Amino acid sequence: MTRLLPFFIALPLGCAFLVNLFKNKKAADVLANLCTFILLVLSLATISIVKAHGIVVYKVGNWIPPIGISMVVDGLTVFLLVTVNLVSFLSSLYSIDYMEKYTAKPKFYSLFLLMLTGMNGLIVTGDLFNMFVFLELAGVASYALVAFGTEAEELEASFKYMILSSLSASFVLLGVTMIYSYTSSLNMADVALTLAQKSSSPDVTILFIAVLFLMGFGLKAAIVPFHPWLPDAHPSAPAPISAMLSGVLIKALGIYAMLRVFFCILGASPLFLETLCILGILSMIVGVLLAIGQWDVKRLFAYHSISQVGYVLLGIGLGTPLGILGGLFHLFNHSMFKSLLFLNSGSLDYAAGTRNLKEMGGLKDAMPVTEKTSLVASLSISGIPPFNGFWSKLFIIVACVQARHPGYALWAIIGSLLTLSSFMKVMRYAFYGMPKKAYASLKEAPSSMQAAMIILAIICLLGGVLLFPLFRNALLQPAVDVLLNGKNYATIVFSQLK
Amino acid sequence: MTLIVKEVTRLTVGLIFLFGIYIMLHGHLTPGGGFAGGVIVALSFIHMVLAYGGDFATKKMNSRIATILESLGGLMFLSLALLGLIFAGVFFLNLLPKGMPFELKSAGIIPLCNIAICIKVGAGLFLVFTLLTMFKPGGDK
Amino acid sequence: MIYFLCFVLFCVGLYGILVKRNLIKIIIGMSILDYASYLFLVLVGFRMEGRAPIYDKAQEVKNMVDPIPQALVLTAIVIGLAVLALMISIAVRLYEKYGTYDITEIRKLRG
Amino acid sequence: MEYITLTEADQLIPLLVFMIIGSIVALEIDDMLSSVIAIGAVGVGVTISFLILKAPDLAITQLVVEILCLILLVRATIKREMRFPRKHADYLRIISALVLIFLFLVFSYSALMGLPPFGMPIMKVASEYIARGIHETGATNMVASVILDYRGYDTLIEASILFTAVLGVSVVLRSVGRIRNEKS
Repeated sequence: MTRLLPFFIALPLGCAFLVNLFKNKKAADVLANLCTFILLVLSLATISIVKAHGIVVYKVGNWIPPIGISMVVDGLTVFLLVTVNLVSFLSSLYSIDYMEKYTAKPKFYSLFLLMLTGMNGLIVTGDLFNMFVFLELAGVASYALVAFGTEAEELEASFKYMILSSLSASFVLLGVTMIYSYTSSLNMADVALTLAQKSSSPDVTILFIAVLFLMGFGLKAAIVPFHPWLPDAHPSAPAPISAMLSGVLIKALGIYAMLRVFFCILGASPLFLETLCILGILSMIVGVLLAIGQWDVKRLFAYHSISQVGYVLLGIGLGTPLGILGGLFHLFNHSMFKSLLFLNSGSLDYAAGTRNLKEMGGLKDAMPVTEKTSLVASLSISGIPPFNGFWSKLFIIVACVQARHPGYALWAIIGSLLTLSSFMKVMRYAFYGMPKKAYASLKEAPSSMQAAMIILAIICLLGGVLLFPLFRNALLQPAVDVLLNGKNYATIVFSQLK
Repeated sequence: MTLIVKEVTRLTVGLIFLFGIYIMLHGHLTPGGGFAGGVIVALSFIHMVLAYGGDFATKKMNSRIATILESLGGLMFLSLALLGLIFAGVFFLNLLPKGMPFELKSAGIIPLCNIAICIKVGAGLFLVFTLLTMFKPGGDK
Repeated sequence: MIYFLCFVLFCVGLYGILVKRNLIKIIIGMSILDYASYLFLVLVGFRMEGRAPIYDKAQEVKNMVDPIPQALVLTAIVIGLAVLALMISIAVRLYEKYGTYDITEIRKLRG
Repeated sequence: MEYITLTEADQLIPLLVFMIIGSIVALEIDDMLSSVIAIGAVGVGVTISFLILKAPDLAITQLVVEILCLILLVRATIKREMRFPRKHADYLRIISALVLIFLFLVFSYSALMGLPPFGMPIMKVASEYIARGIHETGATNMVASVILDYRGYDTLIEASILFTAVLGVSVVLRSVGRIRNEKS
């Protein structure tokens, strides 16, 4: 069964090369959606593998890890794989109809599959330089996709996004070089072993490497000091791409990479956990405050992405089992309802052609499905009880109180109240106001867009109450265990090899 | 370009192209390899375009052929990697016979990978160059 | 000492990106940044009286330079080329849309 | 006649100083074309330093990629021959950037002390490659055997990065991006 692991990279890569050659759009649609569907099924299958073996190490080219590159799949990896492939399948389903308004659809699918290859590869890899290369692949594909509709402000947003992202990639490259020079090996488990033996006291070099990685991955995850690119880049991308960007890209490239490097290799020192909490609080509050004055729907959602990422960071930064559980669960929930919000804004844009809240109004009767799904998404992002957003925020707040940080819990509650207020604004202006005459003859979004949105809404609804017990022990608990005993990640990997 | 430049390029383009092929083929014996060879091959086409102007090049190697070549190079490289997976269940296994160290046909899939990379890099970079030069501002008004 | 000079070159590139307003100067700053990181990678792998990592039929080569950073730099160079090509095409397209290379003007015209 | 043998470090330091000056010149010069040429000089400096550091593979690739970068950069600037007017340089941004960079440099100076000195790398994995490389991969060029056999997975992804970039360029430069549906 482990022979199927390379297909997470080989399948989308091969389809990307093929789709580029197609002329007619129908064939490109079929191939791209087939490929993302197979990947989704594959990622669900790996849950059972990891449940059986605990951790799977796949040696690329049959070289023993310190020599060649190895793929390591453990609880955290499978959790991310399922999230990424689920959101990407729904986005490609959504883009069958949405991308009719753009030219060069086969090229869009090819870039989409290459971005997916980059993310899958980064999640699965067990090698530092390989992580940098996949980071760059997902990055280059997303720069081109942000500038897909060649409008003036999209090009400017894509240029700024590209500058900051390749700057962060250079920081990561410097970090990888210093680690190689310090421990003369690139395999994550090997580096963790040598770092543990080499110096118990964290000397300046390891601190410098940690700062380099924090800056590099922080910039990819749009944490507060490095967030200016996100409110420009996400709104200007086509809707399925901004759903992928906000939903999974900043998480897989930013947060997952940071967790893997810091928890499993450099050792999560209390100082690092403290900075994570402070950064989480900062981005939570700054994101929400900036979002209040926005009238462009997608820009408002982008600012909320920054604040919700702050929740995830706060949860994981606490370090307690409940905190990490809450943080990871919120990561999954945020991918679900944020991509749903962006898909809703996409269908609004598709039907009404505008993104400005002032011009919309009273679309309730014209677009019933979009209205219901965006109601579900808005309620779950602002943490209303029956929906999934509430549970993960509850875990984080309870974990804050348990970890004797009542101040953090207070900030979290204020943040979610502000989120609630700004989403009430969105719902009121977009759907419930008096209908404007310009949009009287509006028709509902086409079928494939509705299907994607309905599936996501159902997951948001079920994620809260029903799905959680099953969901917890299948996916969340192994991921939390990986982070908890991050220190002996190396020993587990090498024991797996013998 | 002036006549002198045209005459000189007629002579040198073939040599540059041959040099690129040499660098690529001997990738596993001497320095250089798939990437350097591919870029040199792309440069020889660019050299020709610079001397004879854009329209001449589209007859020789228009962008349609370049995209097909590029995708084919990519698929060839990917299938070489998958070869190992199909036969021996390991992703990037070097399973072809290794041969004698110093001969040309010696290092299993390494020369074949070099050829695949050279096709992909050469066609891709030439495509980038033609797209940038053919780009007429104000085209989409 | 040489590592530090490499970092100074890295910071010159960083300065170019953070401060300069002209798109082309930012792209040039980005390529200086890349040059510095390639140099740092190869400097890390150099061995004092090492030889180029290529076996030679003529004489038996004992102490070789570290080949791994060279493999990493080969990959990083082509990544740098790919990012540079994409940046230049976006800069050309931006010039065609806004008529200037000055990023502050572009931000103002953006409205 | 005994030749003074310059160790690699002595050869590299003047070259690095030349590159730093070249890049400062490239950033500060007003005329864009001459700054592109200054970058070309820095790139050739990088090629020479690769040769000094016994990396012929990289020297060829870097030189050739350098030529291509210059052609692309000149393509972006040649049509815009205008001298970039130096407006009021906002000093706040420059000062804050310089302070940030100074802190970064001081921190990095002390951090670089911890690394093994220049010229003495701990080649734990590399010695395995050198020892077993020729038998296992059959290639005599160790760098080729590392990039295509031991770490061939990187090169596969890296080749698709170039494919993405070419695709990105063709996507960005196409004439009509979004089909304007006629508003009712």
